[in-house]
Amino acid sequence: MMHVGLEHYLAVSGALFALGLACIVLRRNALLVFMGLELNLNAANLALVAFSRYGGHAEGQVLATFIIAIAAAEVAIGLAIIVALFRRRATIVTDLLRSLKG
Amino acid sequence: MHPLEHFWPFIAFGAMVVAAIGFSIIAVTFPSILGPRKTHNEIKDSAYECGLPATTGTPARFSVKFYVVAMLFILFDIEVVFLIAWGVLYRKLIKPEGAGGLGWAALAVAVIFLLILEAGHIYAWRSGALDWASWRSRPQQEPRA
Amino acid sequence: MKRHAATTFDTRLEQRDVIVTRLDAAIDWIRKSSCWPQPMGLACCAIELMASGAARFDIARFGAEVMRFSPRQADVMIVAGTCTYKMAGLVRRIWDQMPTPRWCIAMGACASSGGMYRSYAVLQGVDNIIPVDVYVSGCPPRPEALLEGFMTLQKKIEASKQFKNLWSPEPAPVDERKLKGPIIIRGE
Amino acid sequence: MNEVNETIEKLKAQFGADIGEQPEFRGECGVVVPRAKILDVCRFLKTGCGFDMLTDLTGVDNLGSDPRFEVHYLVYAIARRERLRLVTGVPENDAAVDSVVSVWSTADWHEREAFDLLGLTFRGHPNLKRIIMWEGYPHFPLRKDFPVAGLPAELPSTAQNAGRAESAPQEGGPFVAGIGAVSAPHREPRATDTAAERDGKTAHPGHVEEI
Amino acid sequence: MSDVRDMAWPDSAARAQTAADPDAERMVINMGPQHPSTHGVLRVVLELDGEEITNLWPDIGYLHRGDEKIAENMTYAQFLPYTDRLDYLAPLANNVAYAYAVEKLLGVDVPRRCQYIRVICCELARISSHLLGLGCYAMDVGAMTVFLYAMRQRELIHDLCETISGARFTTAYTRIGGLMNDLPPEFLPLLRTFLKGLPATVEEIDGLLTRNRIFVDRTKNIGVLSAADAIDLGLTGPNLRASGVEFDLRKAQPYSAYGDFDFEVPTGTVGDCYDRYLVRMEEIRQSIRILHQAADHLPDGPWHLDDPKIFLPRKEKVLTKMEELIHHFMIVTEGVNAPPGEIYFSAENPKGELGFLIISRGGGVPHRLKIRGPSFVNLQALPKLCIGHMVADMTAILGSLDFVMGECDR
Amino acid sequence: MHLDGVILEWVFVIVRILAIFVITFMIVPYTVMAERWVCAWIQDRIGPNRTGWFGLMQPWADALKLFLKEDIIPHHVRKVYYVIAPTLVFLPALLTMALMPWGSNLGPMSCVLADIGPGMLVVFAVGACSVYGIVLAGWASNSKYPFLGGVRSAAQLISYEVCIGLSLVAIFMQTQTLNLTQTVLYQAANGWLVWQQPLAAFLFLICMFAETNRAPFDFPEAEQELVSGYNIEYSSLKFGLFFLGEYANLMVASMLMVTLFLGGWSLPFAPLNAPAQVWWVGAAHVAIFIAKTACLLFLFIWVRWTVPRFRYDQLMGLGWKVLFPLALLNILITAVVLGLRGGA
Amino acid sequence: MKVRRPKLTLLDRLYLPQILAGMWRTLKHIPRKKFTRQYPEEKFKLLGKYRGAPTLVRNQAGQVKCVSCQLCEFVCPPKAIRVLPGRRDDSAPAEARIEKEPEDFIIDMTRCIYCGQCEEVCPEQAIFLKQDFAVTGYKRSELEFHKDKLLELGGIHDDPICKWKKK
Amino acid sequence: MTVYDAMFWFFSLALLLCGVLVLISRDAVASALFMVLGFIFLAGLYLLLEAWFLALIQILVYAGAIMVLFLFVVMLLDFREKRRWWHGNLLGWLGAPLAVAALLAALLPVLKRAGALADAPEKWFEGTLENVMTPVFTRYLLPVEVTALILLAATIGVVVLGRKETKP
Ligand code: SF4
Ligand code: SF4
Ligand code: SF4
Repeated sequence: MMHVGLEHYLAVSGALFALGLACIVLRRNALLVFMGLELNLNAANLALVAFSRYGGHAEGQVLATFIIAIAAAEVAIGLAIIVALFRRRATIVTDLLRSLKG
Repeated sequence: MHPLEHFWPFIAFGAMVVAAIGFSIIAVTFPSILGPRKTHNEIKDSAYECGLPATTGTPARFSVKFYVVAMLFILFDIEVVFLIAWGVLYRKLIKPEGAGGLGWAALAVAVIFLLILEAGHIYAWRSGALDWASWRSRPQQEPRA
Repeated sequence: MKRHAATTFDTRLEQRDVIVTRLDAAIDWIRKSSCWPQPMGLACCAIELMASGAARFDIARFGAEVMRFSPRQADVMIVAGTCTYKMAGLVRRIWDQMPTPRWCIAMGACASSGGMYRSYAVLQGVDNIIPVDVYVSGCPPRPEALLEGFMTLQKKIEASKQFKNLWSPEPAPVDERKLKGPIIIRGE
Repeated sequence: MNEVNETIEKLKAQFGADIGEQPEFRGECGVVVPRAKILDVCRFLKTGCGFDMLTDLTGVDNLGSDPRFEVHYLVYAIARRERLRLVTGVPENDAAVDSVVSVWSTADWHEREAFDLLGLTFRGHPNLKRIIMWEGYPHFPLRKDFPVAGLPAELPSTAQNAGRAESAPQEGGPFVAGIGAVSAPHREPRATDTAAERDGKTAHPGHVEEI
Repeated sequence: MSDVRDMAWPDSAARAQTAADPDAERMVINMGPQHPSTHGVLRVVLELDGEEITNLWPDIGYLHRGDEKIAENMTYAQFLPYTDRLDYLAPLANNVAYAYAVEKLLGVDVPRRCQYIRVICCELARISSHLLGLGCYAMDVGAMTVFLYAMRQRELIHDLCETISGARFTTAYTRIGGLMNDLPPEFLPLLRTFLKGLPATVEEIDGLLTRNRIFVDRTKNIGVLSAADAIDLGLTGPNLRASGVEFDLRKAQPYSAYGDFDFEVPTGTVGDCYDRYLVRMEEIRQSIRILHQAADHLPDGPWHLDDPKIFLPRKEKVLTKMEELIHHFMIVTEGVNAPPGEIYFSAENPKGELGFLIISRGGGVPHRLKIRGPSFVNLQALPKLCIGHMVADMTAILGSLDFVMGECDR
Repeated sequence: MHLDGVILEWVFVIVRILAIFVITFMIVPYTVMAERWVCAWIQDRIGPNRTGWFGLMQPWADALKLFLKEDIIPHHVRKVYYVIAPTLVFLPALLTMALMPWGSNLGPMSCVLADIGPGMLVVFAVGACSVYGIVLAGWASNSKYPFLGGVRSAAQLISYEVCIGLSLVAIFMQTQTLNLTQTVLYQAANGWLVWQQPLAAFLFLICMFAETNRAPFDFPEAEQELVSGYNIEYSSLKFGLFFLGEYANLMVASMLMVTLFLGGWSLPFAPLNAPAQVWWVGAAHVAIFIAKTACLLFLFIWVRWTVPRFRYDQLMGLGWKVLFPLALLNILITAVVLGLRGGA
Repeated sequence: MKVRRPKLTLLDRLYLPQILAGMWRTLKHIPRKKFTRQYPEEKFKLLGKYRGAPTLVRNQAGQVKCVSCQLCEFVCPPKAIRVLPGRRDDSAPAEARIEKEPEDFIIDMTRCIYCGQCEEVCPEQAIFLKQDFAVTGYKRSELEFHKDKLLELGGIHDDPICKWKKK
Repeated sequence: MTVYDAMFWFFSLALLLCGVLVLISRDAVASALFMVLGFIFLAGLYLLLEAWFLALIQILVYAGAIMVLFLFVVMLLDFREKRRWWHGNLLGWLGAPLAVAALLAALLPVLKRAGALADAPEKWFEGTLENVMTPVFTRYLLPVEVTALILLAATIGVVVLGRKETKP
């Protein structure tokens, strides 16, 4: 069996990304959609870190650091919106939000 | 190729995690083995609310302030992470430029960073997001005696 | 201080397996040494209950100062005060929410029998709704009397066969011969 | 007690012959007010005479006389240290008085208590419910025809497993109460710990021993 | 399981409002009757918005023992032990108030020594009650140790009670027309030692709380009650005085020997929890003053009425003389022979005005005996004080109101 | 690494894990007892003295009692979460112990189980996860008092976490490391950090009071308000775990304080100031560490029985409006001073 | 008199000085002599004329003093006393003859409130509240004291006025 | 298989399992908790990549902060879906495989080329705090300040959104 290398990490990252995507597409609960988004971000991070490590440069991890920071901001705002919406509409089912839109 | 020494502390830590989880499992399951058989009745299974049946079934929602504080926490947590990293590196960064540092620019980075975030903090403070009390509990002017 | 006691100890212990006896003793010791009260303070007696927790009497010496207001964590319910009908349901409810093994001390006349309140509003003794293990007479009983009641309860726990009963939610059977009341302490 | 008399004079001037007077007893004066006027009198006392505090309000059951009930108001003027009692009769068939909560808010619980224990109604009370006994208690305990021992009643539904309210055993000496059974286990069933004890003689437990 | 709120206080209107409010982040929570901060069996139903109290319904009656009904069925003397259990933090003071009420009904005055002793009783009771009140109050805001220090001094008061009456707590010390017995000789020295030690404890409590910012923040401007509101709600005692109304029955209608003593009535300015605390602390100090004076000027002479129709004759006489024996029997079985009439007597108890409204139709048994418990009235202020505050403030407010369910529910 | 080297390491790991369990389970029960005794002494009482010799067996009786108690799992709770919550309260404390340099070294064995490079980050990370236990307990109990208690506590914990991080930045600036062992060595060489960073030490101490839910910040269980907070519905050993976790957290907090500010296992006297060369110095280091921890535990207990409790909003205000700016200020001052000194 | 509302000084407002002062206060208690009276081990004196459990006494001649006049039964607020009147047998020596003696005398100790009224009203000084401050039992029936138990607890009372002697 | 490889497989499989469980749990709280667990395993992968700093930050920020907030919201909004999530979600069921397939298609070439990178051990990068953050504070100053600005914006947004609205 071959030793674990960059491609393994990328594969895991890809699979994680796919799961996140599925979560976004399949789940109706806005919170779950959000979590799917987080999974995606983390998949990206994993790829970045792996690249950085095997590529021998710092940039990947630097970028990952920034991504984590921005993700935090995004989560805070996103959840704030969800809470605000919930307080207004008492539902966080995305379908309903969609229906509000159109 | 992947020297184990690097990971050694983490492996030890992992061992501790395993041990601790093992202990927890024992602690959680033992009383059900050792203690008296569980009995159930409607009252025993109901929530304790000072001796009366619960006034409403599930806990209701509560003040949005708790969310706000949690959200603010996330944001400031990031700040803390950056600051910790900066703090650890500070003495290297502050070295004059010749010696591989940035000189006072190292401080300026953090000061600007902090100023921006402090603006947010002050904004939250001013707009009352950090206040729990309503107007009545806030200290009022003491009446002149 | 003189102790009148009706207890004649039957020295011929029941012919039981020594190990079981030992285990019984160990479990009895554990349970009697760590009796966390659920202070069911209903009226005046509650003040003496507080007093017995305070400096002069210090129920902490018995390890019983851990007053748990949550019934889930308590071992012995000390009913201190007048239990009215309006309150009866609550007392019973809290009793029901206590985990076994559990005990109950009726502190004072009101809790034991209704005391001086033979009236329309007062339950005539909490033993109408929950099984009482120890009655402490008095109105209110002195904190010393409560401590004595506590020791009386410890005697009862000691006299119970806890080991065989370990898994049973029922109260452990008690060696009745060891439990002869009343215990009367005369002061000077 | 001049001041009190002054107040009574004032009242009489305001309300005329409706105001009756109780004989002075131990330096206390009482004014008898007709039921219909009580709210006006109270308003007048508060605004016109400075009786700013309602110390107490209570009902009395004079079973056998007519009107059966009385409501007593104790009002107090803090500044003048002056106390006055108002009494108003309430007949049994229409046991209702005007509520004075609008005059003194302290009357709230007092009136509820009178309602609870005596069954008097107070018209215009914001929240006339039982306060002492539980909601759904069928009797009015302070009425004279209600025995101290109480009558059986259902407990509040919060008390699912505490049985019902029963009459308390009444025991008395030879001068007051009737004959009880010989020993407590017979008088008070709970005092019996086992059925055997109840049937047979009560055990004579415990002998004294020095230890 | 049925909806409890049927039994609970939130009435249907309030419930409907809560339910209908779409923005409701409210929850209804039940505090008590078995709760560490409701001092006995008060039950409070709270409606919370987050941590803030938006509505509140006190529910009392969990300690209703039927005292008034019982009183109608026994002689005046027999009822005396029941008064112990009204304000069970200050049994001595209740005994005194009740005895004076019956004496007023009978139209008799007790001798001066008896009056002085009763003053001593009242003030001891006041100190003991305030100590416990302050202790519980401190405990409610989290300072456990203060409570224990207060209890320690209370123990000494219990010792004093035990010396005079033979019981720590439920003293039943007064009798109609006198006392249970004269002060025993060892009492005054004991009292003096106690009075010497007490200021240190008061100072200790003071030092732990008064200027401690945590405590001050918890109490200052919390539960403010204006003087007008306090009067309107019928508050009495320290709670009324904290709102700035100088009303103290010991001054307003000096019963017992209170006219003879030099003391001051402390009043507050704001009417918040802090003022209530300060007023109680000051009252303890004033009581110490009164006790000193009473101990120094305790008159000699008889300590009970010498009326064989009111006060039980001396035992020796009962044992030897026929006439006394008959009086004895008469007093015990028929009670004092009260004239028909109606009186109201109130005394300044630690918690406020404890009043007895006695309606007599003659004979030894009251026709109606209404007890005006100060706590019953004081508790009415609860919604007014609490709404708009936080849950934690409620415990502070409850502590500062210092109520006793015994006299609230009777 | 040679194979026998690996085996030796594993032996050390196991020995140290056992040591950690022993230390925890000796210190924690007696911390509980110390609490009960000290509180009794402060209150002129005696405290438990009837169980065993001077009451020394009391904690064991209590613990065993909890073992033998009926384990109620009421029907209304969310069962899985209800069961795991107590362990989540206890786990973080135990895990933090793994990072604690509770001695220099005993012979060839270093006293840190996991001497992770950025150890403080692990402490932060593990500490951050301790919120879960309380939140879950409150929520899983599905009843109001626990719920309120849990939420309050969670908000309190996370608020003060920010302050903890900020207050420690200043000392990281000084020591230039996140490693706990290095921090201790730095202090051994340069003097205790509490003298160099008094403000940071003070802020950290306050935060520790808040993080461990000790008076004056004991909201989650503020008995007077919430009966006993998030653990109301818990009985038996599950409650015991909360209890244990609470005191284990207390112990860990004290140990952190000792490590970060009070020189860890070192004492500023010649043989004790450097990592041990001989076994008895190593033992002395362990003893010194535990003694320092005990002193801090006493402080925690002592404060609890003296001061009143804050109100919830005051507590949050204190964290966000007082400690937060103070910590920032401290960082700036430190930065300027260090900058003037010209960095390293 | 208005109570003084102390204004917090700047130092007070900093929390710490007051907390430290408080801590000093509490610290001083630690070495102090403890106030606790260790109950079962440590002896203590009941003060005053302590009102413990009511008991029946005999006179010097060993006779039950109670004449079952039932005054105590009447007065007892919780109605804890039950007297069953009975006649004394005539075999007693003439100078010690008292007409009546209760056949049984029951005090329900779970009811008794130790108020002392029975002692106060007894015209024969036959019932006394002794110093029994703690009465506990496992059953309610155990706490129902009958005549012999009460007499046993009461013992002999030296009566200065020997009423019975005069007869 | 070396220990390293074993660890990798353990962590990555556990991570993916957690991901799947996040996706399929009916209970949002369970989803959130599995997410936390997943992040912990992800941190394990970071450790294997010798990204020490990032691993800890991952736990600190994601597990310690972000997921706490998620949990808060999930618990406290306490809403229940009326339908199971897999019912009547046609669009999702059609879209998901497509999306995943597209993703994999895009990823495949990268994966193929990745093997080339893997054989340069001397160039491996160790993600210590110093290695990662020094560039941040020297080369990437602007992004740092921009991050601060974003955080500021988020703060303001949170405060505004969290404000108690007056009754509509
Ligand atoms: S027994 Fe006496 S002291 Fe105790 S509650 Fe009843 S009346 Fe009060
Ligand atoms: S004890 Fe005294 S009062 Fe009672 S019946 Fe006997 S003689 Fe009469
Ligand atoms: S002491 Fe009081 S209660 Fe007890 S028997 Fe005598 S009169 Fe009755």
